Amino acid sequence: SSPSGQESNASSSTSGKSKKFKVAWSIYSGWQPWDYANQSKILEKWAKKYGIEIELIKMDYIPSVEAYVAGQVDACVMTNMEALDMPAASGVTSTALILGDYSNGNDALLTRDNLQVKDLVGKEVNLVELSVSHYILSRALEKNGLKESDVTIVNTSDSDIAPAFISNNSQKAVITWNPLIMEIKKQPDVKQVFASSSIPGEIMDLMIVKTNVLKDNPELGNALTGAWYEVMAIMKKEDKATEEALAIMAESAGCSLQEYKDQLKTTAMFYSPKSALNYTTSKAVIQSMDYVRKFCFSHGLLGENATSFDQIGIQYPNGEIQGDKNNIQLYFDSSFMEKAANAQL
Amino acid sequence: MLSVTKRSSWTDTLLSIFLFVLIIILYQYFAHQRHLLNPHDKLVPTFAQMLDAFTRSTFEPDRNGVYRLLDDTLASGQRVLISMVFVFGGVLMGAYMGLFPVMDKLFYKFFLFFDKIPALAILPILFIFFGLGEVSKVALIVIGVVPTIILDTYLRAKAFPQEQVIKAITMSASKSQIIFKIILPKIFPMALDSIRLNFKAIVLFLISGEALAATAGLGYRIFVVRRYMAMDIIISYVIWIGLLSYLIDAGICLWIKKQYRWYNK
Amino acid sequence: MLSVTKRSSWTDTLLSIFLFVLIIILYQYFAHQRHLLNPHDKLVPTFAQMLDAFTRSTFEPDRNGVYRLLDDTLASGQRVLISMVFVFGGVLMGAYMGLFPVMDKLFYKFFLFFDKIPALAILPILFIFFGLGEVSKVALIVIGVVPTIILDTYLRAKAFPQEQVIKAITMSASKSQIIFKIILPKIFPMALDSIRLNFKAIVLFLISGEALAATAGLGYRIFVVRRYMAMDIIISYVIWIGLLSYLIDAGICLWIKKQYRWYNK
Amino acid sequence: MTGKYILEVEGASQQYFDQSEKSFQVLNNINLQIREGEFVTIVGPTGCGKSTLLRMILGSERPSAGNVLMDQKPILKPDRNRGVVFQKYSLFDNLTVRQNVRIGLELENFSIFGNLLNTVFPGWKYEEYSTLVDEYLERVGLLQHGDKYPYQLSGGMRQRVAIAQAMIMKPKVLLMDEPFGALDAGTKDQMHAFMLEQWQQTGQTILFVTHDLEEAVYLGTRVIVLSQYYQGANGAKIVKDFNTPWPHPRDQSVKEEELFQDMIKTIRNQGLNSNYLLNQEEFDLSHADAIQLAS
Amino acid sequence: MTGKYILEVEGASQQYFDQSEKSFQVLNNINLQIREGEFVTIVGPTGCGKSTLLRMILGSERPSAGNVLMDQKPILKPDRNRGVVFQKYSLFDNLTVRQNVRIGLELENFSIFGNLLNTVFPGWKYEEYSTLVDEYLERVGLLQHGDKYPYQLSGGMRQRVAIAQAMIMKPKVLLMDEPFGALDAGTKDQMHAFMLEQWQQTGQTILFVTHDLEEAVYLGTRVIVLSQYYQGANGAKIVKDFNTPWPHPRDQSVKEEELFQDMIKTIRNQGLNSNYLLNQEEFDLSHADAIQLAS
Ligand SMILES: Nc1ncnc2c1ncn2[C@@H]1O[C@H](COP(=O)(O)OP(=O)(O)OP(=O)(O)O)[C@@H](O)[C@H]1O
Ligand SMILES: Nc1ncnc2c1ncn2[C@@H]1O[C@H](COP(=O)(O)OP(=O)(O)OP(=O)(O)O)[C@@H](O)[C@H]1O
Ligand SMILES: [Mg+2]
Ligand SMILES: [Mg+2]
Repeated sequence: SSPSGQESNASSSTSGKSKKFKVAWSIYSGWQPWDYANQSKILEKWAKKYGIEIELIKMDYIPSVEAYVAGQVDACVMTNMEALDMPAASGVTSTALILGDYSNGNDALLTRDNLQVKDLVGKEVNLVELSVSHYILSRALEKNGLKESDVTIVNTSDSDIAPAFISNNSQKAVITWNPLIMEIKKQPDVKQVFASSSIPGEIMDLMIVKTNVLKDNPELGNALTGAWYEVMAIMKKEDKATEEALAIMAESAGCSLQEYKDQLKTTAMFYSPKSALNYTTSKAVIQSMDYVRKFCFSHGLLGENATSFDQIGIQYPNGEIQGDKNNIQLYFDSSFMEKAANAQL
Repeated sequence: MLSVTKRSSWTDTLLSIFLFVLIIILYQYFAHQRHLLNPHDKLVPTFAQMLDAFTRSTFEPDRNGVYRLLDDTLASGQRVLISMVFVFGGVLMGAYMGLFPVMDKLFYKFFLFFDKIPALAILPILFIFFGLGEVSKVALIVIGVVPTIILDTYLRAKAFPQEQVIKAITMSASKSQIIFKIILPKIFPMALDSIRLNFKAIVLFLISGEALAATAGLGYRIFVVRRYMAMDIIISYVIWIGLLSYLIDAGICLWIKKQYRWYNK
Repeated sequence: MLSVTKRSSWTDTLLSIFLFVLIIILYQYFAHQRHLLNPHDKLVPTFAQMLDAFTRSTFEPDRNGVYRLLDDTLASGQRVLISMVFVFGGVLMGAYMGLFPVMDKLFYKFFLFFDKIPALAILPILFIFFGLGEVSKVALIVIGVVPTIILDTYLRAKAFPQEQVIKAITMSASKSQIIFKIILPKIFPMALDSIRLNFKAIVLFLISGEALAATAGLGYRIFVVRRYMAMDIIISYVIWIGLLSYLIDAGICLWIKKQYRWYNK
Repeated sequence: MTGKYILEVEGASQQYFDQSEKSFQVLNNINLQIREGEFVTIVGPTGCGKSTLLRMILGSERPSAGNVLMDQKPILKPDRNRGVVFQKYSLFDNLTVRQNVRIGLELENFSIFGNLLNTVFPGWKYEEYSTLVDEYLERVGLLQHGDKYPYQLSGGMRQRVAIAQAMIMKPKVLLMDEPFGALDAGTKDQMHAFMLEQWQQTGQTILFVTHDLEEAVYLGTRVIVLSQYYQGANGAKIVKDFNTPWPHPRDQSVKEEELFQDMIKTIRNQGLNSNYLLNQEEFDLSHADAIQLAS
Repeated sequence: MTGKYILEVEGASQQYFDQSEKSFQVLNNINLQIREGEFVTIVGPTGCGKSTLLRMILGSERPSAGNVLMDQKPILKPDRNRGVVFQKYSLFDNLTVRQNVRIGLELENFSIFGNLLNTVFPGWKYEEYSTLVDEYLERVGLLQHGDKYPYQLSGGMRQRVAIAQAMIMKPKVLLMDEPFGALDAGTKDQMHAFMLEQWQQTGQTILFVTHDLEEAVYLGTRVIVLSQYYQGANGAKIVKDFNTPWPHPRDQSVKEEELFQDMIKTIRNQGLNSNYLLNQEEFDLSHADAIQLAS
């Protein structure tokens, strides 16, 4: 069923004894555990167990998704929104292997001068256009009875949005994500007026794998899931090992331990496979994806000449299909999390 | 260079376009192969798709009713034009530094160091001084390119034949006459040449600046549509940028050739 | 240029450092003011903070026991070194294009256009061809800088005095001898000069490439700490990059002056 | 006059374009045959096209009409058979005086292996040439200046380097464009002796452009006067072409002979006097090889 | 000899550095006094330092020891009082022949207002000069070439532009470094007449370096021979310095006088003969203003 079959094996080589897979990740509180898994050799252990090799590659976020779509890596971490509008919309059939967390305040709308969402009419808002931030803005305005055309969006690069906002008092509103929010909030005159915590679960952070690669190599899914939940277990214990692990995560994110802990507070981690499984199989995911795909369609993210938000099919664990049944490009697969929950890995 | 035979313009043209055609054919073949595998592939659009994207952005108003390509080109063009004022200021500065030892001592080392600072890495500092508006975009271009232009002109002014300067002095030229009547007229086509060769850097900084904070511009569009992998738009924009740069380059070349016939002889 | 008086090195040095000192003082004052208002300000670190950051990354091993600055500098340095191979290949290419009309016709227009393509805008395409490893980082530098070097050398080879080429031919020089024994030895210091002047672009592309996918490198580090606005680290790294570039620049200059005494006379 | 024709110029003209892209004729239907071993000196008013004629024979420029042949074969490009000393001494600025003189030998005897060896053992291969090079440096009086770069030399010294550089290659035909313009009388005499000696030893053919009539008559076995001034002028023509009678080696004392002084006067008063020429219909082309054509 | 001293060279020496950074002396303790209105010609072997001496008087170079004065004031920089024609004609390549000749007038009579006006009405302001410029172009025989750029001219033509360019400014002192090296005999004679005429009209002082001894004796009221060859040589010295007896304007026929020919021979055999000089202890500095010093 996967049209992108041959090409996606480009990076998996069988030249050595074991198959090798490449996984890209980028810095984000909910994805730091991947780096810890790598550094602590937990990932290597699980890969060995299933007779494969996994290389973890650290990248900038958008380039990492591009590399995934280009076929340079077999798996990549991304949000449900990018999973839909980048690989799925480009015909790279993908499977959400692990639902690691959802943003519960990690994305937020911050304003100066005590402005509320309603007061933003006619004002400039700094954000990365067509990103999750844009989605947050759209939802925030919607909930306050405003339209997108009521504000002026200034596309601002994520790498410089924080200093840009902080150093220019004339900019009144900004939407971005952590750790940038933390930094901006340190400014005395800035308030948070809307956050992803107001729309919990809509922005999910996923481990996305090429569907056909996963199908041909379930051991990749097994190894990744096994490693992930071993790290989750360490993070949940709240003992010395937890502290050490968090310190390593913080280090590779380039922040202090305390800062990282603060970020985790606004990240709704699913520490146990069970909780992740429950959430993945709930109706909430379908509802969230419906919001997201409509946003994507109305902003041209499904292709400038897409005709309907139903154009791309999304299949859920219970077999339910949203959108075009003949063009399923995104699968939510709970089977690996289920195996983890049942200790079958 | 060694050829003394009369040139046959027919084979010349053929040779000139050969590589372009080759690349286009290879690309199209490659794109076609990818599309056979994945008809939804967005990463390597075919020429038909690119043409379509180009036509859409040129002739059809988008969701907000603007003709994107025109809008973006005008926005970017304006930024480049404004920065040109500073570029030509840099030419003047370079000539002064080349002629006056005090200015040489005062500025040369400084610009040499300043020129080495990767401006893109210290954007936050630029924001503090120039805000987020148009000023900061022009400032980025200026900081990125003008030191190079200054140093280049400086070197040319330094290499200016001493004898001609001396001769001008014996004909009662004042220092500013030496700059404006002797040195500048002669190094001006060289300066045009070096602006021409630095146009690439100008475009680079323009695009980077527009990627940071903007509501329109060629660079802005490229970075925004990247969010949904619209490589058809990106590539058609990139070719458009290349084409514009190429035309500007050719225009300057032609201008130099017509206006400064003595140059390069 | 016009001065005939013996230079007094004392005032010269003073003039040379004047602007540096001025900027440092102004900056420090500005930083101090900001810190009075907000003691936690990260955007405009004082020199004490930068020095501290610099010392930390230089002399204290991090969690993994690596000395970061050293590690990053080595990683970046290696990339630049590898790209130098291609840069010198570009010099050769330019010389060939300048001498052989067929190569001129075949490549000139192509490189002229290619040079205008903003490489940073088509990174996804680069990924497809060069993967994510070291190759793509070097490729970005090469694509960004080599066409410029080729065009520059080409122009210089074209401007090479006809009479000297003719004279060499009358002394039985073959075409490759003209390139290797006549043209290259003479334009080599010019090529070094133009590499020197393009070093800035090399650094720019290096940093941009490292920001995308890397585990070490000067650009990588800047990119990682950027999200936390650790401007103390960023600025100290940027100054370090500037300093290294400056030293390399000065080194090449000195080399040219010692090794090519006839150059610029 | 014996020996076969080594150079033949057949009805050659040259046109250039002025600033308004209009063409104008510099050389008009030049016919010239030169035998092997001749020492031809060429004089003429400034701007008449002497350098242009030399460039055409060199092969760096093609006539807009007519042909230039060497050994019956058309000259299409410069080659090893015709050496040159340009009016503006064009030395290789990146080489020292010694290297400038040696470069021709290096180029001719080049082998990749030798070059490699030489990179490893600097100076090793070049040792072979050093005696010869030093001999030529000695002859042009620059032995102590061997390690200087061209920018460190005076005009006359540069010109002497260019002469040694061309002479050491002993080309079959040597083309020289005002080589001694920047030399003082004493040095000039030395250079004359040096050139004449090598010319007689090697049997080279030399074409020598000069403004110094004494030099022209003293050196040349044949003197050619080119001029753009004549009735109905349209580009320069050969207006005089004659042999000098003294056998080589000539003594300096011939310069004091009456015939010698007369020849100079004739050239000055007839060949270079535009008023005289403008009234001439036919030219005195007394040389046996001169080609008589209606002007 | 009347008139006050306009130029004085007092014990001037010049040192340069060779490739191994060792210093060597080019001019050794030169003493020279020149009166207003003199026409001084300077000859000497190549590389003896004639151009260097001229550069020192011009002010573009300072002596490493000693002083150079004009009107009793030290010469520190080039200025309007001393015009120059360089050995390598250095024209402004970006200007046409006409503009090259006119540039001095423009520079001298510059006003910002006039320049602005001229930008609006091209050629308006320059009209004033055009008669004068054309007159000079005519005199150097380049009137038809007024709109060419230097790269389109032959060597001799460029040199003539440089001469017109310097002469039109009528500087008090005119320094000329082998200006006629590239000219044919006929053109040379014309240029001589032109120069002498202007010199007599304006009362300029001229220093003229040449290799052509005939030219040196014919033009100069005073001839100076510089040479680096003498006993215990360490940089060039003045080895001859004498007046020529014929009053100006001179007829071409003086060139045939015996005294004239003798003078040339003396210079050649004594001044430029290194063997002769190397045996001399004292030099023949017969000129009234020559400064006698133990060598
Ligand atoms: N490339 C060119 N384009 C246009 N005109 C040219 C070019 N080269 C030479 N000329 C013209 O051709 C004529 C002859 O030039 P050429 O240099 O051959 O003269 P010449 O006899 O060598 O003079 P001289 O004795 O001054 O060196 C001159 O009028 C010159 O202006
Ligand atoms: N910048 C310099 N550096 C080193 N040596 C120099 C420099 N300029 C001139 N010389 C040397 O000084 C000496 C005199 O040079 P100068 O040009 O004054 O001679 P000249 O008498 O004008 O000779 P010519 O008649 O050949 O023009 C020469 O030996 C020359 O090599
Ligand atoms: Mg000539
Ligand atoms: Mg000289």
